[in-house]
Amino acid sequence: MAGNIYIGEVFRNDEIRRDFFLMKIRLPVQFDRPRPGQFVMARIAGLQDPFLSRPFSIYAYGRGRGGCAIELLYRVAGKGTRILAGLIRGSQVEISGPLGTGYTVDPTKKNIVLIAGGIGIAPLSLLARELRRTNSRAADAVTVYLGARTGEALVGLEELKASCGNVIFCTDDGTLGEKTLVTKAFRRDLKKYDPADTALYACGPKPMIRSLAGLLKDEYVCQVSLEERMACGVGACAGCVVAVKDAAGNKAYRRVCADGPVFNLKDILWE
Amino acid sequence: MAGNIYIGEVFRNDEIRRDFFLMKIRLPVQFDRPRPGQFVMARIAGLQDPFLSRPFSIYAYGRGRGGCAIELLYRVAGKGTRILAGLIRGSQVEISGPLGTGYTVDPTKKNIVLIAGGIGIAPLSLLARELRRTNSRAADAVTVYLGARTGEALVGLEELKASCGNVIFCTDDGTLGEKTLVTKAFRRDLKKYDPADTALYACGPKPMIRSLAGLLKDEYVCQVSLEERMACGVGACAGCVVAVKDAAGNKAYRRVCADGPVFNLKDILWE
Amino acid sequence: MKKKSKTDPALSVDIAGLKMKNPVMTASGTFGYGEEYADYVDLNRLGGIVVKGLSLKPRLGNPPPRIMETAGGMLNAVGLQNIGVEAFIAEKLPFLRRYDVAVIANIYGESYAEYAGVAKQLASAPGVHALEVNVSCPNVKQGGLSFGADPKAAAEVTRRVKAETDLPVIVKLTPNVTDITVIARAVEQAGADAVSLINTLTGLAIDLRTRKPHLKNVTGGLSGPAVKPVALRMVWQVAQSVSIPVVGMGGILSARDALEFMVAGANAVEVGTANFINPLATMEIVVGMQQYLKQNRLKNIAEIVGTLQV
Amino acid sequence: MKKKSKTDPALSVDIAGLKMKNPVMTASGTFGYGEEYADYVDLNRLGGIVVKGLSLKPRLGNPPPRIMETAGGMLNAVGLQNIGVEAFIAEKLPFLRRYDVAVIANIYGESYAEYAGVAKQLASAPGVHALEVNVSCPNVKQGGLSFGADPKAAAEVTRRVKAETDLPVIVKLTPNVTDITVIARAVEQAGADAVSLINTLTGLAIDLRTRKPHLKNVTGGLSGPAVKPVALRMVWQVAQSVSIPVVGMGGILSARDALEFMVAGANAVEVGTANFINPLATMEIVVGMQQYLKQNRLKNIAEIVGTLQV
Ligand SMILES: Cc1cc2nc3c(=O)[nH]c(=O)nc-3n(C[C@H](O)[C@H](O)[C@H](O)COP(=O)(O)OP(=O)(O)OC[C@H]3O[C@@H](n4cnc5c(N)ncnc54)[C@H](O)[C@@H]3O)c2cc1C
Ligand SMILES: Cc1cc2nc3c(=O)[nH]c(=O)nc-3n(C[C@H](O)[C@H](O)[C@H](O)COP(=O)(O)OP(=O)(O)OC[C@H]3O[C@@H](n4cnc5c(N)ncnc54)[C@H](O)[C@@H]3O)c2cc1C
Ligand SMILES: Cc1cc2nc3c(=O)[nH]c(=O)nc-3n(C[C@H](O)[C@H](O)[C@H](O)COP(=O)(O)O)c2cc1C
Ligand SMILES: Cc1cc2nc3c(=O)[nH]c(=O)nc-3n(C[C@H](O)[C@H](O)[C@H](O)COP(=O)(O)O)c2cc1C
Ligand code: FES
Ligand code: FES
Repeated sequence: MAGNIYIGEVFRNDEIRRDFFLMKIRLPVQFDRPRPGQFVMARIAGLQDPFLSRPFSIYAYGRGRGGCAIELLYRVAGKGTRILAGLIRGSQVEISGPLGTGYTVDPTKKNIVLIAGGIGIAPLSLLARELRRTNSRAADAVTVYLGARTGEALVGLEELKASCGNVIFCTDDGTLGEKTLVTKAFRRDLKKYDPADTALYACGPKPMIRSLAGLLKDEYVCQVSLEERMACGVGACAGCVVAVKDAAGNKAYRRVCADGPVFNLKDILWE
Repeated sequence: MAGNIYIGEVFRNDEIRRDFFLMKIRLPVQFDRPRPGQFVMARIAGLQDPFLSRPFSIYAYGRGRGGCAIELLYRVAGKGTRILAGLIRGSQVEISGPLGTGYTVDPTKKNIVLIAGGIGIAPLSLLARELRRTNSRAADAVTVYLGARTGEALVGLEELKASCGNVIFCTDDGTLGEKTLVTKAFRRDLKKYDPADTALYACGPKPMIRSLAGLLKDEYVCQVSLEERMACGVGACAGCVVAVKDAAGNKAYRRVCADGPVFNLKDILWE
Repeated sequence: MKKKSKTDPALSVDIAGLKMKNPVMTASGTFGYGEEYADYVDLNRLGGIVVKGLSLKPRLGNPPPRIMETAGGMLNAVGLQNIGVEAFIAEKLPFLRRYDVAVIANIYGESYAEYAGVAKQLASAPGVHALEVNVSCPNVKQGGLSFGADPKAAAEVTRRVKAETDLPVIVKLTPNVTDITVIARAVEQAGADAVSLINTLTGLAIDLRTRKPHLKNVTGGLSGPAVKPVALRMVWQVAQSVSIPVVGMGGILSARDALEFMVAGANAVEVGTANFINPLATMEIVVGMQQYLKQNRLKNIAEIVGTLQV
Repeated sequence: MKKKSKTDPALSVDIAGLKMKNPVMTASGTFGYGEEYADYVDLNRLGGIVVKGLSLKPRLGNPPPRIMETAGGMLNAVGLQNIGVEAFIAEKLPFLRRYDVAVIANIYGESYAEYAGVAKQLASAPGVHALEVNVSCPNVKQGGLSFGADPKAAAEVTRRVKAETDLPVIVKLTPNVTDITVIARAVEQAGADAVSLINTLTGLAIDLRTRKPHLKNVTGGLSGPAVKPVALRMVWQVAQSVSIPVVGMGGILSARDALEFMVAGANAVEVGTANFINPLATMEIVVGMQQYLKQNRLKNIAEIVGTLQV
């Protein structure tokens, strides 16, 4: 079931790195506690240009007396995010959510491995924090692989270090951490992770997800969060689909917003 | 010839009465000194909703070292003006102008009479100030009739009192000044004004202009400033026309933006 | 959940036998099967729900990307992905039956026989109150021009569907034609109980960087406020040329928009793309219509239908 | 003022004999007779200026209001107010001749004879480099359907105009048709040297308060970014169906938009409504095209024409 719609108030909106912003939004207490991997649709009420709402993963969530707050970690990619970036404290933003399915957490697994590319850190960071909040043993057992094009784009690292046992980070150009692709860094360690006792969670650009798919044997279960352009965000328009193998092994299109954004990597069809 | 286009900076934007705003905009020194009755097209750069620029009379003009400034006096009428009203000091606004023909001032006339309805005071106020600036005798000879629906909408009065010899003001509901229509107040005095020695200038809602047309014998010359929806503001689209009698006495459509906004009241065809 | 919500009799309409508590319906393809928006919208307060277009067999739909934002609107090439009429009846109708709302099944076919087949299955399905026939799909036999662009084909589809059902049949017209009134009259003569319009305008968006279309399907259907002037014009034209009821849509965001369509001649309206940008749009439109009636001291919404003064 | 401005040979185009220093023209009806924007735009830097539609005699045009803003665009019903072809030649052409820019006379008629008559007068007018034939006007004899909606009538207009002049003849197509490629092929066969598209989509806007149309003429033509997806689709379709050059327009605001039209198959573009909201639009588009060529190491703008990968 879908979430609901609220008027949020911008509490902070800081450029933490060039073109990367962290926005904290105050919401009424009715806003449901999100599961990691869930997202919101955001828009500026009354503004018709850009026309559609924009989807953002929930990066952090907190609850206090009389209200709650979410944080979005976002990169300025185009018109919509540029307008978001211009909002000052006190501005209103329309938030619909929490939406989508989110990650299914299995704390019984010995190894919990997160693989994040660029802004893909947003949903995984909430996952890491929720693991720590609900079960600190699991959090210590978490290993994160975090990669980005360049050091300037490697956001969320401090947060992760605080919540996870083991953080491995790298950049394509070597300006921060090791100079390698995040999937390569992960592959190097792959044999350490027993398929039966490992839960993998990933989010990042399509090429990263695709190369993960090539890397992982069928025994591994890897939950990936996908991105597609969205219109409704609630499963009503069938605009945001991704091709998957259905239960019978046939090709089907699934809605990223309602059937995802988290999918089993094995199910995704690369065409 | 048309004016040109500049990025202006909002210097003040105050709600001087409920729904009436006074915006002062700083412009580069290249912005031509406007003639009273000229106007600008304003828009917020990059914003496509509302789509078209909006025309506003120039209410005041000043020039200093390194730049100049104009003031717009405007009423919140719809989407465009509501957005203008929300601009804070330092905001940018795209200004094209000064546009249109403006009033032709004949200081040799003994009586100079301005008749303004509501926001129609905007161009006439600049006229009054220019008369004082260029020729203080004429300014003392100026009589202004200023009317509005209600006292709350009677703006610009103090300014006028400062620049004109004689200000008569009234409201439809009697909340400020006399309870009468501005055209009625003017009609009462009409016989005082010898057609040969009187220059009349008017701006206001269509019904006011129309009733002036009914009032004035053909001997009077009355310059009226008209309003029509505009697209280009420079005479290129023929979107903003008004029906007039041309020199040969035939019906023709004239562009309010380029052939006006100031017309000879006698020429206007009421259909 | 089948509770009668407080309704306003002044808003109730009867579109060729389809009785609704108000003239506000959701447009096909923009409101799923109703359940997707049930957290946002009290379905009991809607006039009608037009469900996603149904075909005889489930359809995969087009490959992604399927949507793209444009100035004041969007393009879609969903390609009529749907679960098929059987699954609809078995899996989706029971949910909808729990609500006191008219359910209109939008149907679709690639041949006359498919249209007839879908109509037949729905004819006896409990909880379906009317059919809306989407004739905008390409007529494969006729070289890909849509059924709805050819008065003869549109009339034939109408006849075939009418032959299968006693439900009110609303034929949904495409705007991608030279003269929409010709098509409207053709389907009226073929027995359509009402017409609805407009479906989407065919458009294209290009990604300059890759020099590829933004939609995998190349072209898509344009909807949203950008098309509203075209939709209003066509509704006005059609309302003057047929005597059956007209359902208007195309870019409706607000009660004001909806009322403009009714002034142009629509007896009811559908709200499509607006749901995406404001899930509460339909509710706001119902409330706005009530306010309008009150402010203008009108006894019934029907009083404004077709009152455009030209 | 006839000074050669610094031009970039990589941008120069030749549309069926109409040579221009770049593919950026102003669209008819949106740039007056050139002089209105001369304070904003260096006319020498434009590829071409298409002037306001000319008829045989001066035309009053429609009563106001003539324009209305809509979502992402506007409606106009100027009704082809113009000074007539004679006054154009006597009063407007001398000004335009002072500039090093292609002048395209947009012409218009209510009968075949009027089209031919206007073309004839312009054929020998010094400083006119091409004719653009607006066939979107209602064909009074054919019940008001526009010349451009009927392939036979559009072809006949083309033949009649071609018979009067050796200037390149560009036929400007209306988008209000079921299949624009049929019309495009008809005028190509009738001798058109090029086609341009799209003219405006017919629309309606209603003032709910008064229940009157916002335009006195009731309907008007929709233009601006709202129509861009429809325009791009039609340009792409037409470019594939004819072998004469195509001039694309409809909602172009930026160099990016203009280049998308060229990727879709346009050999040149016209910029219309954009002039109203940004008088510098044409200049920015020319500069943007230059930058694009440089960034993509292209030798000539022609290299991108029709390169859409589908
Ligand atoms: C479930 C989900 C969660 C997301 N979470 C985040 C997040 O936490 N932080 C973040 O910065 N971004 C996130 N995104 C991506 C974000 O939605 C897009 O960057 C944003 O919509 C771009 O809007 P824009 O108007 O700035 O750019 P546009 O001008 O619309 O587009 C700029 C570029 O971004 C691409 N783009 C547009 N929409 C999407 C989309 N929905 N998904 C992917 N690419 C898109 C376009 O194709 C184009 O290349 C998420 C997307 C999805 C679907
Ligand atoms: C030459 C000229 C000078 C003007 N000077 C001033 C001024 O100094 N101060 C001021 O407050 N207003 C002035 N106006 C009117 C002003 O342009 C409109 O109020 C404004 O465009 C409304 O924009 P909006 O988006 O707020 O309203 P919209 O939502 O566009 O419309 C609200 C209402 O205003 C009417 N309207 C829209 N545009 C115009 C227009 N161009 N002229 C008249 N009515 C219009 C509409 O029909 C509607 O009834 C002037 C207009 C012209 C043509
Ligand atoms: C994503 C999407 C899917 C649609 N699917 C259908 C459909 O299955 N059948 C149909 O008849 N119309 C379909 N339409 C068209 C709408 O029902 C409606 O006619 C059109 O969008 C115009 O209305 P709007 O501007 O309010 O959206 C679809 C529209 C959209 C945006
Ligand atoms: C105010 C206005 C007047 C127009 N007049 C004409 C005309 O006289 N002849 C013509 O062929 N097209 C005319 N057009 C259509 C434009 O030339 C162009 O085809 C259309 O506006 C689409 O382009 P755009 O979206 O860039 O404006 C006019 C358009 C506008 C907005
Ligand atoms: S965005 Fe509408 S179904 Fe996913
Ligand atoms: S607004 Fe274009 S001619 Fe006046």
